Amino acid sequence: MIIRTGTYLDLILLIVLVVASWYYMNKAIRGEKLPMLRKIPAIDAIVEGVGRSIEQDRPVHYAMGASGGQLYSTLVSMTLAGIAMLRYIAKLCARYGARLIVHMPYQAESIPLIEATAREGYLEEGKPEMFRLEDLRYYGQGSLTWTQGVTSSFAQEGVGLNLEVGIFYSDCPISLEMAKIMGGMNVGGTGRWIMVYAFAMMCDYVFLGEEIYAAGAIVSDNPLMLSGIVIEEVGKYFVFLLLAIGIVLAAIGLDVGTLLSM
Amino acid sequence: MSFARRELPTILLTACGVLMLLAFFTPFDAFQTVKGTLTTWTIVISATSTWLGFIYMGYAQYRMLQRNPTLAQKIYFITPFAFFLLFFFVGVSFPGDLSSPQYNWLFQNIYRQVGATIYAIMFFTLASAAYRTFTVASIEAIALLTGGVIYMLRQIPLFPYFAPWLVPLGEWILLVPNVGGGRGAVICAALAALVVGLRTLWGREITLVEV
Amino acid sequence: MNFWEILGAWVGAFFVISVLTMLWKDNPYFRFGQQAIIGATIAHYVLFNMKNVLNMALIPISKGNVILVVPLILGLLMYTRLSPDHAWFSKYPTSVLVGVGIGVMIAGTLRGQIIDQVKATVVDIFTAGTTFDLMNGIIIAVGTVTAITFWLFTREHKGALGASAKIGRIFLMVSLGTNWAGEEVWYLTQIIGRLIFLINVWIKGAILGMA
Amino acid sequence: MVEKEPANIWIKLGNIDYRWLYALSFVLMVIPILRPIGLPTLVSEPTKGYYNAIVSLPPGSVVAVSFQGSAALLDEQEAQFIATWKILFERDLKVIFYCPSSDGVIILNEELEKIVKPEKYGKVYGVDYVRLGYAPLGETGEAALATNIRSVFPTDLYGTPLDEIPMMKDINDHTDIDLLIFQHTACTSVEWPIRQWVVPYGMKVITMTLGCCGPMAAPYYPKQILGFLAGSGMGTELEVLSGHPGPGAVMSDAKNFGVLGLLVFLVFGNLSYLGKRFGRKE
Repeated sequence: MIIRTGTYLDLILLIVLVVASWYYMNKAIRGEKLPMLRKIPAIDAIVEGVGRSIEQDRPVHYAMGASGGQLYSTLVSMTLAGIAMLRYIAKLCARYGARLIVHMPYQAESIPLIEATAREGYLEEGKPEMFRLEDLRYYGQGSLTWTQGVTSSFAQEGVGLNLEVGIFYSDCPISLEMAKIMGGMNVGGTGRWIMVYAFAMMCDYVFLGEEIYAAGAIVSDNPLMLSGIVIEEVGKYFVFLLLAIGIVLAAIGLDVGTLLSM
Repeated sequence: MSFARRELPTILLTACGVLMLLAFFTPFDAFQTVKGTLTTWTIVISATSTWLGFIYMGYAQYRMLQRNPTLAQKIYFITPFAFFLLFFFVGVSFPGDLSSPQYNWLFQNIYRQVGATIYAIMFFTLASAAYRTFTVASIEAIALLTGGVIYMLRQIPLFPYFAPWLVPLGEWILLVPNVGGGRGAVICAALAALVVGLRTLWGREITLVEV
Repeated sequence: MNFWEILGAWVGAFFVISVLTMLWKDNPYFRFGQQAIIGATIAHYVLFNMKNVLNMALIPISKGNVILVVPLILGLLMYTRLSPDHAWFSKYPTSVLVGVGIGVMIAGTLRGQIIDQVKATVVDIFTAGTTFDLMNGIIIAVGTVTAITFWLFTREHKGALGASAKIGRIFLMVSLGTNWAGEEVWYLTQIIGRLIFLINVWIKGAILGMA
Repeated sequence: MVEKEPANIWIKLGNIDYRWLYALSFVLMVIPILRPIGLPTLVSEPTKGYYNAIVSLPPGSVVAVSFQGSAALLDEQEAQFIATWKILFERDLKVIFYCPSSDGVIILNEELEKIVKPEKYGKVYGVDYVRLGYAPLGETGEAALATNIRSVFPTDLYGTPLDEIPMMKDINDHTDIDLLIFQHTACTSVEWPIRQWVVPYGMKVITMTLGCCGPMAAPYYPKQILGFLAGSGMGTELEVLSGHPGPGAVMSDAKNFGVLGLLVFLVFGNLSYLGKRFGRKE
């Protein structure tokens, strides 16, 4: 056999997504209209937060998580979502003239990508001279040193908007709560469901779970990225279909557990 | 030039991704070998790049000192380098390197001890967040409050002693509504991650292409 | 307690208390501890990775496994980021890492986070032994489906979809509350563990010599 | 003053400085550490099952302990460990310890040499208990162990071949073992002994794990596993049940107290919300 047993269903799901990607991305390239997207309030809140930071003369803080630079793990997509948001916030800060402090994750291999993205954001707005390398902060390995560093930075340099999007473990509750206590405005989210509660409880505006990916696409304002949300939707309907088929087959007495393990 | 700057890295990325997928979907040994090699490579690449963090940390600290050259700032500036050197030299100069008792002493008493304290701080931050948000303000907030308080009380020894029903109720909340909601969340996040992954393999993820 | 144990308790206590003062407010003692920990953790990170480079690249290369020069060079290319003119070279190692990462991610996500979740939802309903189990299975399925509808972006949440998304939101909130409670009690154990260290090991043992 | 502006109380109640909450929790936690109180604990069914599985063993039975301790997570489990070792040593049982994690060897060493001290119970190394040391087992390793201990551990921790250890002469696979105590710190690992020991051989298994993993173990009780301990709370229960007070008692007291400050503030927060809301309506 060419296909390993036990991966048939995986392959079918993958093919569904590939076909959907191909169809909708071509549609986007041709400039055809995509279905309308539901508003995510947290996106507007980012602009508001940047404005607030300028009014109060405080910096904007951006973080992808103490361990948010995972480029070669199963969480790589979340890193990319964080990078997409970094580009957006860098652009906003360049446009309105706010100071941006980026708290980098401990994975040193992600630093070139982070620096390039932040620089690119400033460049796109035509203000590359505003980019300050010393505002990329690095704290070493472990969520403790990272949260300590972030808190210390909040206390000394002030915190206007604190935007946190990416991979978060036990590092987010402290940094979010400290920003809140020091009078900052929190916006953020993570795709790791187990930590979403911290964002839901501590943020003024939250990206619930998957919304970080959708938000990354919406702020990019690029039709190709936006088409991704529609492609996901196809995946969700496929999941509904799979559930329905599974229930029907189980109801007529087939061993669905084995069937779905194919 | 543009090809080497833009297209070639994308081609490299796609090739690596497709090879990994072939190793997953097909039973051929050749792909398994390639997968093993690539996995080793990623570890070597990331391990080689570790000094970057040190460089960026040093630069940020140096600029902070430049802007604010007080005595206190000078002490703050020297401290990380002093501790870096302490750990580094203890780590390389005793027999057994990182497993030497000397390094282990440093590791246990500074790194681990302090690492555990993070969780301690977390207790307090989660408590103050609950004070702020666990109100009966809306049906969603009530759901949050109920799930949180019941499952918390179930885990504190004293409360089940006086109210034994907390145990099955707490467990039910954890295993039924929590699993239901959490499962939907996991599926959606996974689909979104897959779409981002496919787009990147396709060379269409603008976040990476344009940089 | 011998000398090193007593010193260890003092050093540990020094840093634990330094971290805990963060809850009160920013202060020089906290900042000193924070700067020291940065140096220590970077050193630890660098040391471990240098050991990896040595064991996984340099030693095999010296034994004739020359192909490992490639990832080593790719890793070194990361440092071109420091020179603005050559920064684009760092796209190559990044591409390899992301490519492999996406391969790993797709392979791991399809089964574990999507198909297995669907399977568990169906199987729970049909293997239920009692009416209670059956009811729980159905509640989980409802939670899963409604939670997914909450994340449908291309339709306005009105009518049936609106109601479903609303129910999904309640499931999600219960799940968030439960996650909070699980973590809160776990952190409570940790803070008590630190306090036991400070009181029993540091104060009673190292200061009062009672241990 | 206060009577004139009732709304102010509600607002104040909702805006107390968090540091009061922190300070209150601190004080409440420190009290029981300085002076343990011994608040009552309900002994749950899985803990009883766990305890009974050990005490119901006939004299001379062989118990294998898979000990995957993790130093960073010790606070959560130490009470379970120490109580279990004491129960094992005070009975006429033969105990085999092996560690699928390197931390496990160090923790076990500390606990056996400094706290429990088997010789106090008249137990002799090599006759009444054996330590096999560390091997990165994983699920396949646990399976291999069930069929042939010597294939995984040819020698004990100190390098003595198993055949030269009196107790191990007749012990080599699952048929010679009467009970497996499986300790794990990854929640899904609970399935390993079930797949490798219970399903194929119908072995008796009990498990020890973290509090957060308890719900994952619960579905297997009491059919596949006879009992389980999850978290320091159930460690305390075992201490109570077996009459060996230990670190769990202090931990439980401090937990009971530590959470009170938070509960008080939750009530404040809600009173403030309700007060503000109904204050506005009037």
